[in-house]
Amino acid sequence: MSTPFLEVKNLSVSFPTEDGLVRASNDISFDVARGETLAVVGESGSGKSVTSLAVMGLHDRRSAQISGQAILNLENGPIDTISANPEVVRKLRGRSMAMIFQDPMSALHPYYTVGDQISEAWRLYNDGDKKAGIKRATEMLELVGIPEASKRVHEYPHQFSGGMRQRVMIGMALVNNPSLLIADEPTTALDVTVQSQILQLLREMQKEFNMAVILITHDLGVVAEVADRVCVMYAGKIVEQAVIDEIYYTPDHPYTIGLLNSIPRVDELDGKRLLAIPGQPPSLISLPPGCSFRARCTFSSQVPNNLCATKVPDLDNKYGEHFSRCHLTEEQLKKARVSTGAQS
Amino acid sequence: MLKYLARRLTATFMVIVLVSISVFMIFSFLPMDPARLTCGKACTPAVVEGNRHRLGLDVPVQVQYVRFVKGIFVGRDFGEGAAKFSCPAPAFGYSFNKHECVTTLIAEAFPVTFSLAIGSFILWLLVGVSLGVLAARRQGKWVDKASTAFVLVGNSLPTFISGILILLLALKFNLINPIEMGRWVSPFKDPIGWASNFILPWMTLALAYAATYTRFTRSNVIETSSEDYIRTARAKGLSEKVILRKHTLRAALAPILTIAGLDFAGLLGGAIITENIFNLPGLGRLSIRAVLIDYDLPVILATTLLAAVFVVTMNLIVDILYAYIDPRVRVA
Amino acid sequence: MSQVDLIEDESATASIVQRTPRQIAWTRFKRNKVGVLSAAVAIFFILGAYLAPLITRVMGLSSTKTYPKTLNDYAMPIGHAGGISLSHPLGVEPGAGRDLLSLLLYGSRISFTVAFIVSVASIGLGMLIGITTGYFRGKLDAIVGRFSDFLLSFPGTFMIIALALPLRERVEALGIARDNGARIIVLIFFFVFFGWPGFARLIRSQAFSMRERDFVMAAQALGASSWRIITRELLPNLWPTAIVFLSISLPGYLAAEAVFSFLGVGVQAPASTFGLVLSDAVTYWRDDPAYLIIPSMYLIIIVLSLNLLGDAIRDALDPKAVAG
Amino acid sequence: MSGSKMTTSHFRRRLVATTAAGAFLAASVLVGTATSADAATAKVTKGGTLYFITQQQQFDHVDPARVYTGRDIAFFNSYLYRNLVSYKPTKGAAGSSLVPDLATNTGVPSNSAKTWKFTLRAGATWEDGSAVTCADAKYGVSRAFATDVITDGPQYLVAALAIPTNADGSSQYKGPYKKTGQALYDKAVTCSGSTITFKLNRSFADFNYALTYPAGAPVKASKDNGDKYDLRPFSNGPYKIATYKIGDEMHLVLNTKWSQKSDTVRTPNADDIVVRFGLVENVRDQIMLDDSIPNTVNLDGLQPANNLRFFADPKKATQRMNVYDPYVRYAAMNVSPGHMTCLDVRKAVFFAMNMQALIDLSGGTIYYGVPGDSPVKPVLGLDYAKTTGNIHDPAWNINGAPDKAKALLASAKSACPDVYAKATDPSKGISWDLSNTATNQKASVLIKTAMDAAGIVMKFNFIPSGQYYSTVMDPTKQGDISTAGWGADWANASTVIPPLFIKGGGFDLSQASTDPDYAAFKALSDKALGTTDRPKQAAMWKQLAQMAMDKYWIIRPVFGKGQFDWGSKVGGVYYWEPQGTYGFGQLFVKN
Repeated sequence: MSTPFLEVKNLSVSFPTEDGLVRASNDISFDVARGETLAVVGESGSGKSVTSLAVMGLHDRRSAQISGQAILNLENGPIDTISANPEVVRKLRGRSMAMIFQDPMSALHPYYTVGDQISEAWRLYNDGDKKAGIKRATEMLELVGIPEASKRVHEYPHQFSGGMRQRVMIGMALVNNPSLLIADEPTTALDVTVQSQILQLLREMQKEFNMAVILITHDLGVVAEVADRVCVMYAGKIVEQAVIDEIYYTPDHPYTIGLLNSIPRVDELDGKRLLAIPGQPPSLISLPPGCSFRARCTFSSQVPNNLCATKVPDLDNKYGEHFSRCHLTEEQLKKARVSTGAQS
Repeated sequence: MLKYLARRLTATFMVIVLVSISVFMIFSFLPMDPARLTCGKACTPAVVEGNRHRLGLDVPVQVQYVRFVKGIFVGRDFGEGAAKFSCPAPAFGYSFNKHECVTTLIAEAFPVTFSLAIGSFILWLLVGVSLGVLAARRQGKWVDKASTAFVLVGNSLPTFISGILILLLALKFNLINPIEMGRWVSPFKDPIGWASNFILPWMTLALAYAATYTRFTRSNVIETSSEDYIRTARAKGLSEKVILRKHTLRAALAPILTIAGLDFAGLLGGAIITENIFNLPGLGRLSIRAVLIDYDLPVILATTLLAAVFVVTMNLIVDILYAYIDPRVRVA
Repeated sequence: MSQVDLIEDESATASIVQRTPRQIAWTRFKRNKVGVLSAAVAIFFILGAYLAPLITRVMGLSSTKTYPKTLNDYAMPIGHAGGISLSHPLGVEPGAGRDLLSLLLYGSRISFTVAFIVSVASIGLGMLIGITTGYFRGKLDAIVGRFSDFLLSFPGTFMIIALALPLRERVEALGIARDNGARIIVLIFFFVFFGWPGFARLIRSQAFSMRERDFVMAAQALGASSWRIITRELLPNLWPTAIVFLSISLPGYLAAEAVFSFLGVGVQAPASTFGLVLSDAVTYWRDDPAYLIIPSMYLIIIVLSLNLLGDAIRDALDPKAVAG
Repeated sequence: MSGSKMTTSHFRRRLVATTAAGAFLAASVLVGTATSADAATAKVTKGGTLYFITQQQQFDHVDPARVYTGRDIAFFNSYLYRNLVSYKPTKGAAGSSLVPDLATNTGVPSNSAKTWKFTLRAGATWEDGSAVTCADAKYGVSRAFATDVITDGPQYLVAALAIPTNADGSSQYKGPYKKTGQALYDKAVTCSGSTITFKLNRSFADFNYALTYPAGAPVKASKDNGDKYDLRPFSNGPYKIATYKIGDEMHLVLNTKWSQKSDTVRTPNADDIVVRFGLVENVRDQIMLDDSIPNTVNLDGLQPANNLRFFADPKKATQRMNVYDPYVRYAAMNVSPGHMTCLDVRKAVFFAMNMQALIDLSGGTIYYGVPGDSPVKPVLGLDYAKTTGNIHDPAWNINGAPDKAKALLASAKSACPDVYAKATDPSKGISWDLSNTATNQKASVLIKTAMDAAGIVMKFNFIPSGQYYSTVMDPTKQGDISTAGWGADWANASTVIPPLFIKGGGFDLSQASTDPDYAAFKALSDKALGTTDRPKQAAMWKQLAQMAMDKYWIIRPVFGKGQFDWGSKVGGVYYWEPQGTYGFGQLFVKN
């Protein structure tokens, strides 16, 4: 694999609140290369978005405590977006790294035409008048597959459908050929049919621009379509990280196993029950000692010495590039996969 | 858009007609007898009757209303014989207390009230909005705390206290020319005289209103700042300055427009307390004196109606402006 | 309050406290030092107002008695700062020589009573009309909507001034009340008459959107009656709005009552309210400034504490709203 | 600033001291007065601008036929319009004597004073240079008959001229605008050369006093524009109106067509006279206290607290005067059925009253006035006599006599149970009308305190000050007791007793006509009006005053005082007794 474009090292984000320190993401490390798609998966509240926003430098530094590194390997040298001057980071946004968000309904400014909004992003880094900006915006709209782009460029967000709006968002994010695109649940708010169109578009765009893509989602089904590698997050920590096939075929963490079991599969509708993971994720303010998934884990009793309750498991690579954070032995995990039907 | 405008205009017109009828009815059926109240010192039944005729109150109320409306369009004659005279259209009646057509009285009072309203409006918007934005940007810092204190004081101080305190302080430190205080000076002839005449009342009103606007702006800016599209703007790489100016403020200030429009309209109808404290010959003083001192019915009717017209018209203007600012409203 | 910039991690906070909204509100409120302090101050003054007879009796004072010995030959208070003494802690009123503390205690009682009744009544009316029109919509909504537009376009302050006297005469002629009783009734009537549309509008829009929410839809699907939906589903969700509105309108009406008696259309002597005392005090500002300053401060402290309390309540009930 | 603060004149009409009684009264009445000696000693300087300041928004009226308050009469008579006769512009009792003005004499009565002749002097001109003619004088008087245009003015001329009346008492002549009954008027008032003759319907020995009112001043018919004439009357005096804007200012400039030769009454000193209206009370007082505009005359008087301060300042000694004004302030008992029909209750209210506190409230006996014993003020020397009873009753106490009041109430309980019940039932009570001013608000407190001590339940009806008199003069709206004030129109109690107590007299707030003893009172009053023998008439007025006091139709009269103040550069100030105000004509601006 080529040099990663983004290297995230020991990234932690926490928020001081009235009730205590919320450790939203904790000691996160991953990397992603150009042309590669990394999926970050987890329930809401697991710290996916917090992590990506930290990479983008979008947290309000007055309310968020951030430590660790997020290094962008740019042509003229690496920059750590966590420690760099906010003004330097700002100038990377939109150009070197871009982001699209979950709800295209609210992510576009309701008072400006889509053309204005795309043109604004382009003109930030390119010399050109308004007219040139609109021309560029029209090209982008055509590129992301919006019909009658030259007419619609003058329309307002509320005049677009959800899927079309997400296309606009993608067009806007890509207008300056960014090297990294973070897509934060880009399809969650959309119809299923539109979802796959958007994912298709993302894939095309990735090829076209040779981007590194981080796809944040809670939907493992989406992951299967586009991702090269997967990071599974739980309660602010990465619990498992591996290439896509290994995640699907040999999940190494009970939480991943649980997630996989909760995906409805078209090929297995023959009366097999969907298995939800019981219980709630723990409070991020007072994480219990030991494994944070313990309370919901059906296998924790198999670990001797009550280890799950006392020691936080390390993120070990059990084999190759497959990391997971669990006290269970490989043998026990194999059984677990079989018992829950995750192993097929 | 045109259809919407036409519909709104009709509704506005209907409200004005309704208000005029109800104001007319309310004052006609009051147990007050203007003929007697303005009858004077040698008041005999014959004089009261003559007075009633003079005031045009000796005919049924619907006839009075028709005369009133007709006067607005074609003007109106008063008096008889050699003492006859007329008020040209639009005539809202004649004040026998001030010996002047009501339209003239209003035309003289309006610039005063308008000056008062526009000046304090600009002052409170400037102070309120900038303080609100500043407080929102510097949450928890001293600017925020100072503005909070300002808001609290402004909100808790009724204008009749703050106005008097401002006046008394100005008197104490000889900041005003007492004999010229409150006199109307045209801003086109003597802008400095005009402004110096209005500065204290502007401050009084601005203190009361700016507080509300600071509070409102602050919470709107904070709320808007957490909108997704602001995050989008930030993700685009826009600088904070541009985000604030172009993205946050436009969305945060749009709702303020509605309140500002109504507050402004309310003031145009006459800032009764402020005008009286500072002796400004505006609509507020005209109307309150017409009610409490002279019981000058034509003036009462006209000023009440005018105040209502300001409110409904400003409502219309605000709605149109809002549609201009927020494209989502336009399709409706 | 601090800014919890959790973006989409609401669940994180939600999972921290598993308490009822009321408990959450209470906890939040208790944590707000300014709120607690202002509540204490407000309660102090409210108690003062309603225990006025007791307090004055204990102090050996009366609000209706004059103390001629405290005044000189020109009816100005003898002594410093408006005649402040052990027996008259806030001094005496020039001219008539009544005890200022008693006047303010009894005066604030009238002000509080008017403000309470008006706030509760206009909120009650606004709630009733707002929910009904917001929930049932249709023709009723259109009619009530136009009517409140019409009311809102009326110059209310001016109408109150113009109509207070004749209406009072009506009230007296009907034998409902006399003198200040009638004046208070008229004032309350007007405040409520011009006050409800604003609140009804707010409630209407909330009821309107709530109508489309899942829990109401669910109730409708289960065949619940409109009455049941309104009382069991809508009302409990609207009461925080009502409480917040109450806390905002209370100091507003308190000040409004003062303004109208200042203008001479509210309560009149021999009773005494803030407006009356202050309008009188203005003429003595040079010779007896304490008589202007003390009642002003008294009123401002009350309004201030109620405003602060209102903010605290709003913060406690609606953490998303950011107080100014 | 507020309704409660805006006051208009609480009193009507004027008071005149007779020449005969003047000497005695001037000494006894003007106690504590610091009258300016400027008029006599300071050298009069010409030129400059004289300012007048007032919180009023406008003069009640400017039209000569409609002006009816002493101050405004004095003001306009000094500057703008001339009457046939005038009061002598001088201080002291001499000021109450009549002098010829436009006429060459003070009138020649004949036919038992039923015909009066005045001859106009030559040389008097209007501001356009045209001569003031007899026709102008005749036209001026005729305007008072146009009651649908000319309101508020005195009705003496309308009532006195020999013109038939309709059944409702209104004149058959409707004034010069409608010209209805013009022939009747032309018969009653005739011009022959420069001599004007008035034919009256009764003997009117002091008719020439009635002509000191501007209502008798000439008006040039071609300049009369009805209601609008109230904004800019055509001048024949030393000044003319340059501008008059209600709520702002009136600016008078010298009338170049006026010649000193034709006028023995007026001496224009200042070049410009500016009246500034609508000053906030605090601002107005500040101007006077700081002397910030030294060439200013205060038309209003100061607020009580500031008044005390101003009068205590030795530096202001030559800028103030404190005098008995023309008015008697009193409380009228409404004796009509359903109201205060019970004499004992009326007396109880009187004896319960704490007059000392009420007087102190308004400035004490030095600045407000002293307890009086008659509706007629002592300045009307001929017609005033000390009465018996009321404040001379041994049981009376200036601080209130609650025990006496209780005793009276006790006797009322059996004599008139219904009024007693009303006076003592907390749910009913006696209603007292007051104009809504800050001072009255406090007065009500003092009254209530005193009444509580006597067991009388008193309620107060505050009426917006501008509507006070028109409200209480409406019998359907009048309460049980109404506060009022009255001053004689000229030195004859004929301008006090009948207006106050005779039905249709114009100011009969006591509704005395409903009293069982009214017939006797009316008979005597009518007899007095018809008596031309002045001492005999005076005796009757004294008797009538005693009757009114014995019946307690009015209670607690106060012989009022007034304070006047002006800036350090104003000279020539004196108190013009008959008008109860400044002698405006002699004011000047010091260098």
